[in-house]
This record gives sequence, C-alpha cells and structure tokens, in this order.
Amino acid sequence: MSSQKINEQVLELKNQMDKGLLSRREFLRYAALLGVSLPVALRMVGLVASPKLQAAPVRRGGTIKVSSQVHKITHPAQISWLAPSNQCRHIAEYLTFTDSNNITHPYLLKNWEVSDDLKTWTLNLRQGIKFNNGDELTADDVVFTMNQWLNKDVGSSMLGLMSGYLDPTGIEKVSKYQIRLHLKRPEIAVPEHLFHYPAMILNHRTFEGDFIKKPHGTGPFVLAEYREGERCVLKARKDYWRKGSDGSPLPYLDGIEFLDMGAEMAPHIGALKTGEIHVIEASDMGGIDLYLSFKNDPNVTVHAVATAQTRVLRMRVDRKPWDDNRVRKALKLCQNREKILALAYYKQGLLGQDFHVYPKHPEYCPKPVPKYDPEKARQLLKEAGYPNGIEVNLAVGSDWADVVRYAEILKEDAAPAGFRINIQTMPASQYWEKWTEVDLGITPWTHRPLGTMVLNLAYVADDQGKPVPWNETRWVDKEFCDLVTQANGILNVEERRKVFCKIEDIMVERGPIGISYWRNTWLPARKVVQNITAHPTGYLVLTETWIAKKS
Amino acid sequence: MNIKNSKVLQVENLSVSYKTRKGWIQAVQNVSFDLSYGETLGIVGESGCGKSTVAFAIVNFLGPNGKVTSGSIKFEGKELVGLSRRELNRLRGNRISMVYQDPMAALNPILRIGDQLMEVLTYHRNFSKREAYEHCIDMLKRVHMPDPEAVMKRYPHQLSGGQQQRVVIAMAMLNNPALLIMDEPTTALDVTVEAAVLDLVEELKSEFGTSIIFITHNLGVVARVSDSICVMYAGEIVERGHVGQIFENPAHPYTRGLLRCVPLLGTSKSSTVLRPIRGRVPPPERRLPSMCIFADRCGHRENQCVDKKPNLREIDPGHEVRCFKGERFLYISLRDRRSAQKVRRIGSSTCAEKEKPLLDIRKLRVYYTQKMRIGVKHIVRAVDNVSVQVNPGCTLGIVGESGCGKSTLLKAIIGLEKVRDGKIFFQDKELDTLVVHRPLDIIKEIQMVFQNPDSTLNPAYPVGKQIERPLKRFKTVPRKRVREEALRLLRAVRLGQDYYHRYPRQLSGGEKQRVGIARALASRPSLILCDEPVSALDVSVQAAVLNLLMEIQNKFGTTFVFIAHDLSVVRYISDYVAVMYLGQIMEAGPTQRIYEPPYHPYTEALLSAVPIPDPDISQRRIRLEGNVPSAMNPPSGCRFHTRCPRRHLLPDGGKICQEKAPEEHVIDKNHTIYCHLPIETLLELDPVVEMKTS
Amino acid sequence: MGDVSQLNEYEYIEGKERKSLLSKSLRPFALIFSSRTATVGFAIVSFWIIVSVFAPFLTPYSPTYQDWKAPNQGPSWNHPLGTDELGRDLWARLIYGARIVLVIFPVSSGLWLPGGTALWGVAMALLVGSTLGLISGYKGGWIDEIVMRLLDAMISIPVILLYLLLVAALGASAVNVVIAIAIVGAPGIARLVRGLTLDIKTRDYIRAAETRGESSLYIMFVEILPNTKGPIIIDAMLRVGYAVFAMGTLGFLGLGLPPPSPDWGSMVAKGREFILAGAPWAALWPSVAIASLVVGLNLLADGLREELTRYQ
Amino acid sequence: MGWFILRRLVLLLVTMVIVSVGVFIITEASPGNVARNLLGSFVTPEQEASFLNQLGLDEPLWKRYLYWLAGTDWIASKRIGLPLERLTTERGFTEWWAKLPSGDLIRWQLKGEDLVAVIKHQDGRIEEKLDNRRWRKGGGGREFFWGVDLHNRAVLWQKGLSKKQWVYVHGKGWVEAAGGATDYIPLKKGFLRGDPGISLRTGRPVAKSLFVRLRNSLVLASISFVIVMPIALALGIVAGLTAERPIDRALSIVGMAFSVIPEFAMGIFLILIFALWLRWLPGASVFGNHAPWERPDMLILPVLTLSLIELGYVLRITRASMVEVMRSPYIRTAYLKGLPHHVVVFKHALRNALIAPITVIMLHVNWLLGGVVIVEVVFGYSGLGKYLLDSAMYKDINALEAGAMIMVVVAVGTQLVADIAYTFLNPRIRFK
Repeated sequence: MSSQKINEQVLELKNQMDKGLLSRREFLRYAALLGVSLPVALRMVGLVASPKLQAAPVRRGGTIKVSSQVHKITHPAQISWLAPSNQCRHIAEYLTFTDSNNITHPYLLKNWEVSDDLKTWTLNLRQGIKFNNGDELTADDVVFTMNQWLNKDVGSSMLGLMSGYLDPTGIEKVSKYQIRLHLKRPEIAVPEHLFHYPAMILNHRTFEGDFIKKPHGTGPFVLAEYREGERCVLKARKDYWRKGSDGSPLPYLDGIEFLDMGAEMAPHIGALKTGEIHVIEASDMGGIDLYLSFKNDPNVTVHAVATAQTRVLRMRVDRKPWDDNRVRKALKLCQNREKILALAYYKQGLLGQDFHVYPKHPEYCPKPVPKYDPEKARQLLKEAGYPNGIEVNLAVGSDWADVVRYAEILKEDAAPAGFRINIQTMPASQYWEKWTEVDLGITPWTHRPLGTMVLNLAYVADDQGKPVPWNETRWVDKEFCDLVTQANGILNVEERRKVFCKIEDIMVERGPIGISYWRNTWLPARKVVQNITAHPTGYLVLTETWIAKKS
Repeated sequence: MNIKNSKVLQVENLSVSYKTRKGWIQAVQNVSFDLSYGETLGIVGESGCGKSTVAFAIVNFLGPNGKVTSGSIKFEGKELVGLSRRELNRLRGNRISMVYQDPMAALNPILRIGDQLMEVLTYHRNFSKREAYEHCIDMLKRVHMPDPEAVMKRYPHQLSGGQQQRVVIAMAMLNNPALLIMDEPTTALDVTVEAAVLDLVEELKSEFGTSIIFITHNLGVVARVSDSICVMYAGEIVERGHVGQIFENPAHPYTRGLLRCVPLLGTSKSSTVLRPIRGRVPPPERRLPSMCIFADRCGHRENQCVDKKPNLREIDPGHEVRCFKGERFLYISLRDRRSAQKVRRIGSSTCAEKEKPLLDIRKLRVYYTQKMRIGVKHIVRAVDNVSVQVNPGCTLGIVGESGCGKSTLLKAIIGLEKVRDGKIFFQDKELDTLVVHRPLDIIKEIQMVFQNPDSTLNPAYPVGKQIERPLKRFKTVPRKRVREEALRLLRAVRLGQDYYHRYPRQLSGGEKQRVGIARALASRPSLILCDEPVSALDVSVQAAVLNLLMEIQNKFGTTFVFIAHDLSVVRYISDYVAVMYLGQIMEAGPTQRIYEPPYHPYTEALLSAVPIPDPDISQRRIRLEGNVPSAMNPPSGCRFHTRCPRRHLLPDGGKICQEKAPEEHVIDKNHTIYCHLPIETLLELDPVVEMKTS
Repeated sequence: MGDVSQLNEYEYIEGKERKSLLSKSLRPFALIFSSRTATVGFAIVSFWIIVSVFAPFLTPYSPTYQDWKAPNQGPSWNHPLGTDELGRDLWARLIYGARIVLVIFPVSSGLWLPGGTALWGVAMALLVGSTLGLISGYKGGWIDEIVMRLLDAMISIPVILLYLLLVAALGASAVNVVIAIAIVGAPGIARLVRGLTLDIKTRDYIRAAETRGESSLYIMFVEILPNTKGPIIIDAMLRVGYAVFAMGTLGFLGLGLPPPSPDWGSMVAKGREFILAGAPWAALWPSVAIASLVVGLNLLADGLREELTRYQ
Repeated sequence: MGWFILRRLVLLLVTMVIVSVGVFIITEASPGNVARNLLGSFVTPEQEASFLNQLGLDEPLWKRYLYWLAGTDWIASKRIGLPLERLTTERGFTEWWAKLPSGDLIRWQLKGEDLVAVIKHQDGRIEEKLDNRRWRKGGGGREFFWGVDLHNRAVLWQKGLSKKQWVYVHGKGWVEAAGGATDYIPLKKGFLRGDPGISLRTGRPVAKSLFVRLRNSLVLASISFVIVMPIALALGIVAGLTAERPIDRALSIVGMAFSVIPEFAMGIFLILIFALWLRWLPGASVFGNHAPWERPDMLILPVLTLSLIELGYVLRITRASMVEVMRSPYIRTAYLKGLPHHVVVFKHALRNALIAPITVIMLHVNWLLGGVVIVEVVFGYSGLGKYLLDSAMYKDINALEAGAMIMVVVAVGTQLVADIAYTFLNPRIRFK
C-alpha cells in the first residue's frame, strides 16, 4: 500500500500534529482510519515500528479454561451479548480489528481506501485465507455477510448501526478480492463498525442460518462441542493463516474450554482462586468484586482497562416532571460524583460530566466536572413549581450491584435538594423490558470507540423527527441533531472537537441525562496465562495467548 | 427359711410423690399392707386415690418425675426400694409381673403376639426358640385362647379386647410369678367378657397359687375376686380387712358412703334412693397432714377429726380402720341400716301409662357404609328393624354391650345419622330429616347428654357462655334475662354462681356432666337422650348425677332415653328397659319384669355376668362362648343363635334359631321377648340373682 | 318435693374464688417462663424487638447515612459492627432492619402498619391456611379432596420457585413479599388445621352443637377454631422464622424489599459480593441476626410445645 | 395394595395438570417476554413481533397450552395434507420432514417467488428441485401453500400479497418479492408424547439438557440424603432417649443452629473458609464434561451445605417421635417384662419411633431435589434447581413446564413411597 497515493487528508492530519493540535496517538488512530498502514504511519510520526519484543520463548500446547456464559447461538448477526461473540470470534473473524487503545487495523482485509468525501469505501481482501472447511475466503462471503446484517428478518443490531448510511444496494462486488461500499452519507467510523461484535464473516456457500450446525469460519479454532448453558469447547486449527512468533501457525493453545457457571460471581471467583479455571470473561456481569477479590492475589493478574462503559441516569423528557429542564438540572446537580465513584465503584473509573462523550474519545472537548450543589437544586425545584420537593420513582436493575449502590447514594444526596426518590429494583431481564419506558432509570451503556457512534444511537431523531428506537429519553433537540450530523462528516479532529464542545454544552445545559462516572473493566487471569489483554469493549482475544507452565 | 408361711410382700408406710410444675406433690402417704402366698388383695378406690401409684411403686416404674420418698417394700424378704436396675430386671416379668387396663395399648403394635410372648421366656429363662414356642402355646391354651397357633402369628390389632387381655395375662403368667399385679384389667371390657376374664383369674389363682394384687374402682368386681380388701382415699388407706368384714360391716364412713351410692341389681328408683357423698376429692396440694383426710366430706365429723389425724388401728382381728369412731359403725350392719330406713322415694314417678307415646319408633333401620378399599363397600347394619315406644314423663333404659347399636339409635332419633328405613314419630310429627334441616321448634324439644365428661364441654369457653348459647339460639328467654336464666340453670344442677366464669379445665368430671345437663335443659326440651352419662364417672359422683336426672324428671316431667352398659344403673333409673344385641331388640318391658324370669337368654346371660358388690347375693353362672359377631355379616335367623346357651332346650338343637328370625312374644301387654323358646320353658328357669338365705 | 331438695341441699357445691382477669392474661407468660428453652427463646426474640423499637437511642447513625470515606470497614470503636459496602453503620442497619422484619410493615412510602413484614406474611398465611384447613377438615367429601389436591400441587413446586414466580409476577415490594410468604405458608398451616379439625370433629361438644342445629360456619369458626389456637401459635412462630429466612432468599435473588430499606435479606445479598474480597462483615452480621432470630423463635416454639404436652 | 397405588397415580395426574396450568398462568401473568431476553435488550419492536410469530408465542394462552401438551404436528399435517415425520441426524439435531405417498421425505424453501423442494429419497439421496405446482389458489388472486421449512416449522407461504418486501436470493442478490412466510407453527410432539419442546433459552430440546441437570441434582441429592439421613436419625434417637438431659440439649441446639443459617450465607462462608483460607477444596463445582462423581472434591462443599441444613430439621422430628414412643404404654410393658434397656430401645422403641420421621424424610427428597436452588446457584452447580431458576427468570416456558412436571412426579412419587413405607412399617394398616 506504500506506493499508493496518500490521502491528502492524512497530510492535513500530519501538520495539525506538528502544530501540537493533535497528539501523536490520535494521529496514528486517524491515519490508520484513513487506510495508512501502521509502519508507514509510525514512520511519519518519527517512530520506528518497534519489533515485536518477545520475552520468554513461546510455549505451545495446553487448553485454557475460561468461565463465560454460553448462550443460545443461531445466527452470528443476531448475537446480542458479548459472551457468545467472545466464543465465536475464535471460529469466525472480522474484516478489521480495533485494539485496546482504539486503533483499528485491517485484519481479514489487506487494506482499505476511502474517497475524500468519505462516501466510497474500497475494501481489499487478504488472499489465500481458507475457511476451516477448506473453502477460500472471497468477496462473495463478505457481500453475503453484509446482506445478512441488513436483512430485516435476521434483525441484527448491525442494522441499527449501518442502515443510516448503507443500503443493500450500496454493496458492490468489484472483483474476487475487492468490495466497494457506496454510502448514502459520509461516515468516518465504517472500519470501527466492521469490528462490531456481531460482524463475523460467514461462509456464503454453507451458512443456512445456524452457525452451530455449520460452524465454518476463518478463525484459529474449530468448534468441537457446544452445549448451551453448560460448555463450549474449541480445538486448535492446524492450517490457520496467521503465523506465531516461532514461525509455525497460530494458535499456541491446543484448545479453549468455555464453562458456563451462571450469573453468581462467587463460583467464578472461587474457581479462579483455586486454579479450576484460568480466566474469568465477565463481559456482561463482572462487577467491582472481581477487582477487589484479586487485586492482591499472588497468582492472579487483574488486567484492567479504562472504558467508555457508563451508567446513564436518564430522564424521559416527554413525561412530567422531567419535561421541565429546571427539574432536570436540579437532579443533575444532586450527583456527588466523587462519592458515587468512591462508593459505587471504589474509585475504579473516571468522573463523568453529564454528556455522553468519553474523555478518552478523540473529539472530547475538556469541560470542568460539575460540583454537587443541593442548595441550587432546591432553588431550581422551587422555581419549577415544587417548593416542598417532589417524589419520583427510580427504576434500577438489581443484577448490576454498582448501579444499585449509585441509586442509593443519589437518593441520599438528592434528599436535601427536595427529591424523595423511591428506588424500584427488579431483575435485569425485567429492566431490559422497560428501559425505554420508565420515566427515570439508570441504564448501563457499553463502550463504543468513537464519540459519534453513541450520540447517533441514543440522542438524535430520525428524518421524520421521531426519536430513534434507542433514544430512551425521547430528547429531540433540533440544534443538537444538526451538530451531530455535522460532526459525523468532519474528519478533522480539531473541527470536530469544536462541534463537540457545543454538543457537550447543550447536553450539560438542556440534556436529559446525568453521568457520574465511566467504569474500568477487568479481565482476571492466572499469572501463567501470557499475552492476554483486557479490551475496553470487553472483547476476549486468545489467538496469540499461551500458557507458561502447568498452572 | 420356709418362705411358704411368711409374707410374699410387706409394704411398710410407703410414701410416693411426683414432681409437677408447682414442685413436689405427695401422691401416696404411709401406705402399709402385706400379702401372703396365694392370697388376693383387692385395692379399691375412686380415680386419683393413688392405687395405681402403689402398684407402680412396687415394680419401681414411677416414670421420670415420680419417686418413693419413704417406707419399704419387701418382696419375699428382699427390699425393693433402691434395688439396682439389673436386680430389678431379674425380678420384673419373672417373679413379679403386671397386667394393665388397656390391653390394646399395652401390646407393641408392630410386633407379632408370638414374639412378644416368647421374649419373656428366652430372656429370663434363656429357653430355646422351640422350647419357648411350645411353652407359649401351652399357656395360651390355659387361658382358653381359641386357635393359639394362629394367634402367635397375628398382630395385636387383629384380636378382640377380651382376647388381648388374655394374651397379656398369659404373658404375665409365663414365668409363673410369685406376685401378679392387675391394674383395672377388666374396666375397659364388656360385662360378659369381663365375667369370662374374672373366671380365668380365679382359675389361674387356684392352678398356679399366685398371689394377686387386684386394683379396681368397681366394688362388685373387687367383692368377687379378692380375699382381703384395702379401701384407699386421697392417697391413704382408710380401711383394710377381710372381704366379708368390709362388705358386711364397713367401719369407715367413706367405705359406707361408697357402698350406699352403688345401685344394687335388686334396687329400683321407686324402692330406694342412692346416697351420694357430697363435695369432691381434695386436690393433692390441699391435703392437710394434721386432719382426717375425709373430714370435709364426712357426715359424722367431730372436732377431733379436724384436730389430729387418725391412724390405722385394728378394731377387729384383721380389720383396721383410719377413723376415731370406727368401732361405733362396726355393729350397725349396712343392710339392716338400709332396710330399716324409711323408704325415701324420689316423689311420685311422673311415668304413667298414657295412650299416646311421646316417641314412637317403627321398624327403624340405620346402615353405615364402610369403605375398606375403593369400590369394595361393606354395609354395617348398625340398627336393624327396631320398634320401640316411650311414654311422656317416663325413662326408657336401653342396655347392651358395645357395638349393639344403642348409640346409633340415639343418633338416628336426634338426626345425626341418616335413616335407611322405618319411621320415627315425635309428638305425632314424623322426624324424617337430619337435624340441620329440622325446624327450630322440633330441635328445641330434643336435647342430648354425652358420655365423656372431658369432651362434652368446649374447653375454649367458660361454662356460663356455653349454657347461654342454647338460650340465645332457641330464644327461650328474652336476651337481657339470659344471664339470669343461666345462673338459675346452674343452681338447678346444684352448681354455685361462680361456676359461671369457670373454664371446663377447672371442673371435676361430675361437675362437667352437670353443666352438660344444664346445657341440655336450657331449651326446656320434652325429651333428653342420655348416652351413658355416668359410666365415665366415679361411683360417688355417679349417684349425684343420677339423682339430679330424676329430680329434673320429677320437676319438669322430662322424658329420658337412657342408654348404658351397666344393668344395675339402668335398673335404678329406668321405668322401661330394652335389651339390644347386634342392632336388634331382644327383650323390652317394664323394668321389674325384665329383671325377673321369664328372661330372654341374652338378658339372663347379662344379668349373670354383672358383678354385685354384696357377698350375700348368690348369682348363677351363665357364660357365652365365642366372640361378638361383626355387624357387617350378622348371623342368619336369630342373631344370638351363635352364642345362645339355651338353644339345646329347643327340639333338634335349635335349628330353627338358625333359619328364622324369632317373632315377637308379647307377655301381658307391654313385655315382649323375641325368642323361639316358648314362654313356659322360660318361666321355669329360676332367677339369676337371689338373696343368700342365711 | 320436700325431702329431695333437703336431701340434696348439703350437696350444694360451694364455688371457689374467681380467677382475676389479670391472672388469666398472664397464663401464657407463666407457661413460657416455666420452660427453660421457651424463656431463652423469648429472651432472644424480645431482644430484637426491644432493640428495634429503641433503635434511635442505641446508635447515633441513621441506617442510610453513608460515610463514604470508610466503606467495608471491620468492627471499630465508632462502628461497633463495622460498615457495609456504602459506608453505612452495620449496627444501625441491623436494628432498623429488625424493625422491618418484626415491628413495622412498610406498605407504601407513606403508610406504615404495626407488626413486621414477616409477622404480616405469617398472619395472612394463618388466615388463608386455617380457613382452608377448617373447611376441608370439617366438610370432608369432595371439597376436602379438591383442597388437598391444590395443597399437594403447591407443595410439590420447590418453595424458592414459588417465591420467584410470585414476586416476579407481582414485582418486588413489601406488600408483595407479604403476599408471597402468605401463599407459600398457607398449605402447611392448612394441613395442620385440617389434622386438628379431623380430631376435634369427633368431640362431643361438636355433637352437642350439631344437635342444636348450629350452622357449619358457626361450628367451624366458633366451636373448632379456638381449640386449634395452641398448635397454630406454635407453628406460626416457626413460620415467622421461615418467613425471615424467605425474605433473605428473596433479597438474595434480587427480589427483596427495595433499597435502601435495611432488610436483613438484601443486606446479606449485597454484602456477599465483598466476602471473597476480604470484607465479610456486611454479609456476616445480618446472617447471624437472621440465624439468631430463627433460633429464638424455634426455641420459644419447642419450649411451649414441650410445656403443653408434658402435663397433658 | 394395587388399588392404593392406582388411586395415588390418578392423584399424580390430577396434581400434574393443576401444576402445569398454574405455571402457565403465573408465567403468563408476570411481566417481560422471551423475545427481549433472547434477542437482547436493544431489539426493535418489529423484530420482536416477527420472532414471537416464528416461535408461535403470539398464539392465545389456551392454544399454547394445548400445543405444549398435545404437540402441533397433528394440526400441521392436517394443513399440509401430508403426514409428518421426525428424524434425528447423526450429530443429534432433530429434523422434521413431510412424508410423500412414495415414501420419500420432502421439505420446502421459498426462494423469491418460487418454491424449492428438498427431497430425501429412501436411499438417502437428497435432490433439490422446483416445485411450483403445489401453489394453491386463494381469494383475490393470491396463492398460498402450507409446507415444512428447513427450521422444523410448518410455514404458510403466500404469493401476490399487496405489500412488497426485499428478499435476498442467494446468487441473485436482492430481489423484491410480493410474498413470503406469513404464519409459522413450530413442530413438536407435545409433552404427552414425550417431547417437552424446545428450550427458548438454549434452543436445544429441553429433554436432553434436563436429563443431564436431573442426573446432577440426583447425584447431589442422593449423596446428601445418604450421608445426612442416617446421622440425623441416629442423633434424633439419641436426643430422644436422653430427653431433657445435656446431650439432648446440645444436639438440639447444634441441629437447630445449622438449619437456621440462610443457605446462601452458609454456602459462601464455606467457600471462604475451605476454598480460600484453608485451600483444601475447590471453590466451585465446575464439572465440565465429566459427571459429578468423577470430581468428588467438588461435591464436598455443596453436600456439606445441604446436609447441615437438613440435619437440624430431621433431628428434631426424630427426637419428638422418639420421646413420644418412650412415653407409650407398650414400652412400659416392655420394661416391666424385665427386658434390659437396650432390648427395649432397639427391639420395641426404634421401629415405632422411625415410622413418623421416615414419611417426613421422603417428603424432603422433593425439597432436596429442587429446593436446593440456592445451593446450586452459590456453587455454580448445574443442577435441576438452577435450571428451573434460570428458566423462571428467563420465562423459558417449555423448560419451566418440563422441570415443574419432574418436580411434581418426584414429589408425588416420594409421597407414594412414603405411604408405602408407612403401611409396610405399620402392620396396623397393612393387615386391615
């Protein structure tokens, strides 16, 4: 790709970096986004691509045991929980790969190019990659898989992500190894979307809707046994296309055993402590107890990672009393953020500022953390017509222990301001039924690498002006929507940050949500497990993992 | 040491006390008596007088909270109090054995009879299994047990009451004990079965020469069985002596009181009156050591009785009494006393021959269905073709052994049992529905008094409330005068005002029955059905209740239907008597006619089985063979034919009895007998009960 | 009539003095204190009741005050039992928690009824259970058959599942917990009362009532029910113990009383997260509290039963 | 005896019906639906509607109960006009086919406008050919056809409908078609014929996973039963014999103390003590693919938790029964027969004293099996209890019903065994 014309946008990025407007890390991220391969981008930054430093010699063999919930899987595109994706990603793979510091690399793709107006994306497939049933990976597979994403009957969450800018007709198979996407509107985050957890590439020749029946994928492992609610066993594949550091093909492990030990954490912790399992994959259910139980355990390392996962205190603006912005601001002022982070999550995260933009997002525009001010809140309530306070119900899912603690702290701190909060706990499965209906609730949102992604999902209206399906607060703010669509098309980080500054101000001023903290997540693993990292979105990648010695 | 002439058992001022919630209570104090070989000592006394405690003290089985506080028990010269468990075990079941009141409970329900019998032998005399088996079979034959081999394999619940008692006796006699203690062995049995068991006891006594302590509250039984008698009252022996001395010239007021309040077979309500002992037994915690225990109930009390406690002194060779004035009573023989008395009749009897009976039962049939298993239904013919009338103001006594259907008849009259066939007329109105569907004014007219004093009153409500309930329900008095009427009723049954607030648990048996009667009187019924109201009471209290019933009859003209299994009580209170057997009436008629020939053979057998507390009366012995057949498949023809001792008087051995049910032979208008035997032959039989011509 | 009344006159049985109302009301306590086990049990139960009633005087902290500088602390001078995961004083939460279990039934935020949630649950169970037991015991026949089948059906489903389905259907609130406890408790009590009724039905005072043509409702509720009081009360005590247990299990499943109510079950449920992380206090003390209360109730019940049967 | 058992079996059936209807109604009444649980929280309303339709969950309640009970294949074959047959492939997956008069098996697929039939000949050969002649005329120019699709469902395909929709045809790409599947009936034999249906949560037939879970629970329950019952009975007898003496007091207190600690607290504390501090035992019961008995060390803690709770209860019942028997008249007779203490206790008292507890213990087998939900959750032990809890939380009706039925069978079964044991032990009832 080195000889290929470097997109002048990249040059633009380079001089912003030179002017100190762009950190070196962000430049690398954007260059990669624009198709510049890592070694080239590193050279532009004046760094030499450091060779993969290898500590101890790699030891092959052994089966790693991971505690993870084994759900029902039929169509990979329909996967809605992280755990199944962490199991299947070792069988089928994705076109791209976003690493833990949010840099997206080509994976099944060799590389991709994007037009200046960010509306035409050309994806070039790596050649010679074989499915585990011998078929060769071709453009047909990519086209077939993309169409599955957009098929309403399949009902994949990719539909919600991409239908805004891509129609089935926009997918064009150029040649055996090249696909071109014609977007309806400019979109910067296409490579990130291609790594969204349901986006595994399927074998168009054999796939008939049930991945377990025909588990054909290009991944390093093959499905040996799959029993929902009990276990999922993967065996290593001999002819995987990527090579290990010792020259022979990956993976280093002989196999992976995923064991479903239920939602209660005690057995997981117990099992890891006594070595029954090597890793706890707690993507959907891990809490603070993982961190506290293992932080000073001699033979377990807690791989921590800061993420954009957060607990959104959301108010339905179309319901009394939250339609009055003064009431909303009053409640936001009742958040004693240090206390909430300290007690709900034992300081394991970053303080939030009531707008859904993660401080580590590139386009984050730094803002001060609002102070806890019950007096002003009481004053606002009086103005809004509630002189002696107001009684409200707060719906909360009891499975997320930190959310319940967040609610109890808020209830205690909002009382002086005049809020009488009744906390209504219910099992998580019931919360997910009414998370878009309740007036006031605390909804757990998962990590997304780009700031714009979550704003498009939850805070804008569709073209008829109706709130998008996941806009749980029904908050439609004309100025805000325009800014977001504008930001979607701005590649230049600096411009986008200016737009985001305005976006953040609007959210703080009239937004329907309060965010107290962004939470870290953990991937506890035995010390013997080498070469494993925690991923902000909770993905588990064991392709290059190996076990030092008998644990 | 020749043990033959010395005493088998010497008890020297034995005292026993029990630990209760309120601390230690003296149940028995300084009891002394002795027993020689082959002698039978009868211990008689009312419930709670400590007779069983003495028995259990001998075998040292007083339970966790009972203890012998003083005195000594020497058995064959060896002191039993304080004996080690091992030596005690060697004696129990071997040299001393015991028979209990309720044989069914005394046998282990889950072990076969054979095992329970043989273990006594295998343990005490380490017999081999075969030897023990032979010995048991032999002993069962001795106690006249039919088909002993089969009985060995059966379980206790598969035997009848009489058979169970025979097994217990056999078990006791297996090791030929020197002393046999029998604690009310026949109380729970029917009178004919009781008679058979008492015969067996006599037989064994003569055959084995075992000395027996026979404990009972029934004066008739003790008179018949014992050589010498101890009379106990409130934990003390008040009189001791030879059976003739006690019955001819009782020296202690309590003994005399007891004898006077027991209805004799020959007495009817018109000839004599029962003299109840007033007051009630003082509870253990109120027995003052310094005065005569019987003082507050004694009609001949003097100061000395209250100042100091009389002790047992010998006023006649072998006749001791615990009373200062013992000698004086000695020579006033009871019988002359009774006959010399002016006959005090309980007023003119309200019973007169009236043309229209108050209650008229015609060919009544009441059947139960008993579900053994699903689909298989057995019909129990409890009452089968019974016809009987009751005239207003009279008392109809119905007598018969358990299972003869007398209770079912009552239930049919009052409407608790569905009638299968036949009619019941009451005040000329037909009662064809269950009580729930009867009009209130009919229900008002018939009330019932029940047998068991402990369950006749609802323990959750005070006495007053329970009497007021019928008053309110039947509105016999306006609402505001209900309490006043309740107090009047209490007075009518001889209970003080303050019983109004008492709870049933604070009342004695007799008092509870009185409240039951008051409750029945509340609606001023014209007919009261009494289901064995006195059989569960002590003798002294029994007399008071019977007098009360008669007093009510005289005062209010109430008609009674009185059922009981005790012939002397029925004789005393009834104007008419009906004898029932297996759901049918064998004989009915005026009281006097029933108790003298011509008898129906069954009536004759019943009369001969009744134990009479008067040694001077001679009683002919007629015993029925076999067991009472089951009401599910009653015998064909005359139901009594399987056990009738008189069948041989008929030509061809009474075949007719087997085929045809007997018709009704009416003797002078209102005395009927259902028997194939011609009346003439029945007339020739001499009476069962006669005064011994001195 | 002359001589008859004279004859019986001296038979006139004088009554004894009347028991005062006070001594009648003290009878149950006399029963308790006469048995050692019952006294110990009574002491434990009354300890929790007294402590919860006088809670404000026993601890300076409110059950919901969060001292966020000191979460998950062990027992220390100013926090005798330590603090829970939100830095709240465990001793305060325990005694206020006892209130919810034994003394106050929080129907809704405004309305508080006397008598704790567990007591109300058991009271409802008693109401439903004894009525069912009485009817099926006294009436018998097909009614009895149907009721028994229903009871069998309810008993065959594991208790936990029944709780779960009920509270999941009704939602987690104090009222629903009471309803759940009542529905799960009713079969046991119904069986007990049915057994007692079958026995009492044979008594003569019932025959007496029937001979007065009393209605079956009267017989059931006026004549039979008061006589089942003893065994029912003893069984009820055990059931209160199990109800406390059940509230704990519901809390464990996330269906307990809504936070921040300091109900013991939810305390254990929330505290369990930190046991393996080295802070067992938040879960330890409520478990000990539940255990002690249930032990107290069991001892009280056993003592009373022993007392009643020994001197039968 | 036969009548007795027959009567109990009839009662079993009645109770099962009651419970099955009860579970259906309660699950229906509680909020939340399976679609959300399965498809995840961020599902769109139309997706939810089509999903429910595909699983036949949008039918009225009574119909769903009928389908659960009696199955749906008889209705479907009436509509299709051909008998249906169920095969299980070598990899254990079930497949439904329609049976042609010729004996071959046939299934259909709608590709755009035309009907493609997949025929499996008796010799195993699979042929795929167009089969458009099967379309039947419906009103208003519409054509419809009832057939079996590849996903074990009877499907009503319709052509010429007013609304057009994009359908992706393999090889041809997107094509707009005016038709498609409008009604689904998932095929199953129904509970009565041994097929409790597909678990909505795991997508696999309920019977298979239920059997494994039942086996695990049976292992846990039986080991606890075998360990705790004899000990509890023995201690109960000892406590009964030494009534009111120190030993009795101690045993009662100890027994009670264990049975009152909430299971979840007990479980977790045991993990804390044995797994973490002392490190003697594994912290959880993770069996992987081998059966529980292959990893005994993992069974110790759950069995211990279970037994301690059981111990207290059974001990108390046995003690009460023993005290009552020792006070009975026939024991007095035995003593007064001079028999030594041990003969009285073992030959006379013991058998009588065990009658009552035995019946109660049998009732507890049911509790042991299902009631130990909490123990299984705390130890991650995949037994029947946890399975029921998860299905209830998840509202997976097929799994819940099948589990509930097993519980009823076990409950009434153990009651029957208890009654038989009672009559066997108590001759008073055996020989009427």
